[in-house]
Amino acid sequence: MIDVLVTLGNTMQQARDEKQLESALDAIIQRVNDLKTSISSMIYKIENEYETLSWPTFLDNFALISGQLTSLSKLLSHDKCPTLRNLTVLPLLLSPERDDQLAQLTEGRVTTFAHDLVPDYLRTKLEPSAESKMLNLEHKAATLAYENAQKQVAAYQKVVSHVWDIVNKAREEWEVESSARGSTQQNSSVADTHLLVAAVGMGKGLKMVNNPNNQTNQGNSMIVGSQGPGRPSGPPGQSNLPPSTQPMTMNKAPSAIKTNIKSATQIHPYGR
Amino acid sequence: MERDLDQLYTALNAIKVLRSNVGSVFETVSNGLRADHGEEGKENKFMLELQDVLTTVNNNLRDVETAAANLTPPPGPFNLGNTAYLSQETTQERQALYGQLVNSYKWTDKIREYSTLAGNILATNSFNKTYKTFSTTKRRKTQTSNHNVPPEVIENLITGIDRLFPDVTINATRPFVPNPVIQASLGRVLKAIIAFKGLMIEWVIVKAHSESSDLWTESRYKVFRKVTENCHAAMCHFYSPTMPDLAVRSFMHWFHSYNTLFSCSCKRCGNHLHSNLPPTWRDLRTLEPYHEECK
Amino acid sequence: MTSPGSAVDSLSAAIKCNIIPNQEYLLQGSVLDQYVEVLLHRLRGLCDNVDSGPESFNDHELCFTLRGNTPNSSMVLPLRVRRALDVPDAPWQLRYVGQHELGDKNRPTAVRSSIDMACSSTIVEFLTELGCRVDFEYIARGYMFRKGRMKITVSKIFKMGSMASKPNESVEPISQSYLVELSVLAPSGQDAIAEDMRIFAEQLKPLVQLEKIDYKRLAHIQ
Amino acid sequence: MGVTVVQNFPITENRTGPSTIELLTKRISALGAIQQGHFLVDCETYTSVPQLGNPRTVHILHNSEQPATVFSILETENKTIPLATDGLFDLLMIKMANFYTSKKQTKAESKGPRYEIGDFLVKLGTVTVSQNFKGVLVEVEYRPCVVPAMCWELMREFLQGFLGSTAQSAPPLYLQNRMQDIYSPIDTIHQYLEQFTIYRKAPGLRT
Repeated sequence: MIDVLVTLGNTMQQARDEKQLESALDAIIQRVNDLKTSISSMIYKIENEYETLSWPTFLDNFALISGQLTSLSKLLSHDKCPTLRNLTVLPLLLSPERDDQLAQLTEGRVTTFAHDLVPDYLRTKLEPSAESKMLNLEHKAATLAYENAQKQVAAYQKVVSHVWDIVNKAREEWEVESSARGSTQQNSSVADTHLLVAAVGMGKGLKMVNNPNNQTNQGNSMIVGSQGPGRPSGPPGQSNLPPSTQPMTMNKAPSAIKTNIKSATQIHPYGR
Repeated sequence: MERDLDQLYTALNAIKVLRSNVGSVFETVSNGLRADHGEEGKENKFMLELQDVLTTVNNNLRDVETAAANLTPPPGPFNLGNTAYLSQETTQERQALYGQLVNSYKWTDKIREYSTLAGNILATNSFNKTYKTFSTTKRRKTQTSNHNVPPEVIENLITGIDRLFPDVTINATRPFVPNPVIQASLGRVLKAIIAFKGLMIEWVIVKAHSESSDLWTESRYKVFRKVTENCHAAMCHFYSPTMPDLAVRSFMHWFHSYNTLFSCSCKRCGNHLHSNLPPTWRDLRTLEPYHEECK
Repeated sequence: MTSPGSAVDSLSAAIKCNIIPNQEYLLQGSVLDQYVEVLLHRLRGLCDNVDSGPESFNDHELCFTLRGNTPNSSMVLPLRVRRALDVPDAPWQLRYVGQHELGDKNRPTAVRSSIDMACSSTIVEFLTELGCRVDFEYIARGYMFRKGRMKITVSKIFKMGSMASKPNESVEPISQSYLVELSVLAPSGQDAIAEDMRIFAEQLKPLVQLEKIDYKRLAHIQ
Repeated sequence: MGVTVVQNFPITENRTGPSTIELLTKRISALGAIQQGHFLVDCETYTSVPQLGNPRTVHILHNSEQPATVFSILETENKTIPLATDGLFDLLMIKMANFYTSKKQTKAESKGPRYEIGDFLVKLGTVTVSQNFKGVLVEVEYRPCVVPAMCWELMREFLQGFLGSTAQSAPPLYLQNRMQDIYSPIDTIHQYLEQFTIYRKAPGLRT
């Protein structure tokens, strides 16, 4: 981190500017420190509490870090923040000796401020090898024929637009699906629920009298049972059937059950 | 033939001599210079000795070669039977066959001897385990093995029994392929779980219908425990090594007589109960019911 | 060994200890036929009997009422008999189901008193001679799931067809939906289970809307 | 569950209930029986209220041999229907109080010691009807056998050896029509109900 041993190269700035820079740097350092502590605490958690760590807490931590990152980048792009790009970091003294203060500041990561480390830490430009590669490429691009370049660009554009189409289509599908999932009424219907519950609970639509197909009534004794439990006002006369006819209609009752009883008694509960 | 053998012996002898002399060559070489070679020219003396021995070996080798040349090669390959496979396992230790072969040979030899003796004794006493007599003068039937038979034979036997008695229903299960375990239900009286070993009845257990059909736990009712005991006795009684299917059939016939277990009274005392048990014994020949104490 | 107490004594002791499961906590809903596979799939993931798969059933339910000859509304006793058509040897089930209680809004489930018992197959003749009349009957086919003490049934309700003698044939479904029920049978006062049921029902949304349904209001709708 | 016979043991003039039980206990112990706990069979009878039409009677019986089961026998004019259910049926009967009412004074029960002797199970029951001593019931079960016709002779022999001349020579009335059927617990319940009905009708001790 570019937090220590910073010498400001531009002495031409006014005192006000300097003060502003000071406060901006303080703020940045604080944000960076926050970020550092939350990253280290997350690493600690992953290393030590991986058995008990739950996915939600892990995600919480992650959200914290990303929030800190956002706030850091906001801070950097803020108007009040001086353009750090215009400032230069200049190492004044290099020494191969161990620097305890530096070690303490960097939590033991950097112990010496020597010539072999400084270029890595204070680098603002690309590595020379990368730079030369860049140069090569730029050179190549410059020498390319115009038509060739045009052709390649066109091909590239084609590919990109194709991918774009695919992604768009996928998004559309996904949105349709999620909107479909959002509407509950498609999976169940309240009317059906009520119909089923009323049928099972109170026999609505199941009672034989209600059956439009009148042939079904023969062989059923349910004429008597037509009154639902919730409808006491049903015709009382029906249940006053003379005793002689009652068993008859009853015997006719669901003959299926009768036969079932017989077959069931043949199966002896203690049989082989 | 005689000549062949003689030549074989000569050749073998020649090999033996060759081997022993080769052995002495190695002995000489390994001993190296000895004290009896003296001080002077000991190397020369040793060389001479070695030469001597080597010459002997050479001579012997020649002998072997002539002897081998004299041998007539066998006309075809030897039929060694299963022992041919012995060559495929070369280490003696891992085979450990020789001892076993000798033992089993002795064993079969002894069995032969004892069984002839036993056969003689039993023949004089005329005690037969089955009521059939087999005249020894008749040409013997081909021996049927009774513990290693094809499953179809057992299957046929079981279905045969099933058809024989209308009130015995048989369910067969085969936990181990050739050896079925059958559950024979005798009317509404009892059920028997019978384990077969080939055509032999290996184990019988009698239980109430309501009890579990496993082969090992005995019935919780005294009467069925007693019947189980008697079934074991009958199983041994009917056992006949020469006619295994007849043994099973006669056992089932006897077993079938238990369908009157609760309803018949004892033939001797005329009572149903004796020490709170019905007549649990059935005579092996007449199938008449008796109490354990009355038979 | 002490002499056995009378059965009535032990029953009253059991009532006193409140160990008899006589309350049914109930939530009901439905799912359209074309989505039932999705629901079954989800239930398989949520419920206990994952490895054995859902248990299917094919039951015939007869609803009886016992009432006096005089038109007296208070003297009505509803009784239900259920038998498995696919397992003829299974015992039949006799059940008394009491009034539906919705309770206030804070109560997550409907509660009704319920006495549930196995019985022998003579039950239909017994009830008929006892003076009960068959009110209605139907066939429920579907699947049963378990999750702890909770029971989830997804069933298709069929009306008995014209041939009452052959309950397996000529039946017609009464709607294009499956009935979904979530229930627990527990001793009275164990309201904590209702909360568990609410959470479970929450997990089935929006596929199925499980809720307590007001029977009184239903009687007027049509 | 084996074939069971329930029969009354008459009490002679000079004996009381407990002394009769004692006599039987002595006899059965002499035969080698071992006591295995106690037993209880009780019976309560409910009758239908007039609003329900033709009169019906429901007998609810419990047997300690099948402690989780409630047996009910419904009697109408021309039919008798047995039913076996879980113990919760008692709760249902409470719900039915509007339709079926119990006559408290008819609550009958038979309780006493239970003996095992060989494969036989012997129960010596003291019968009370609404707390009044009514007589002695002897129940004998032969457990290995499930068909009454097969073992009736055998059981009669046992009963004679144990009860002497008072043993009945014919099977109980209820069993006579079912000699070839497979015996089940409800059959025992029927026999008890038969006996209890006689006890209830008898004014004093049954001899």
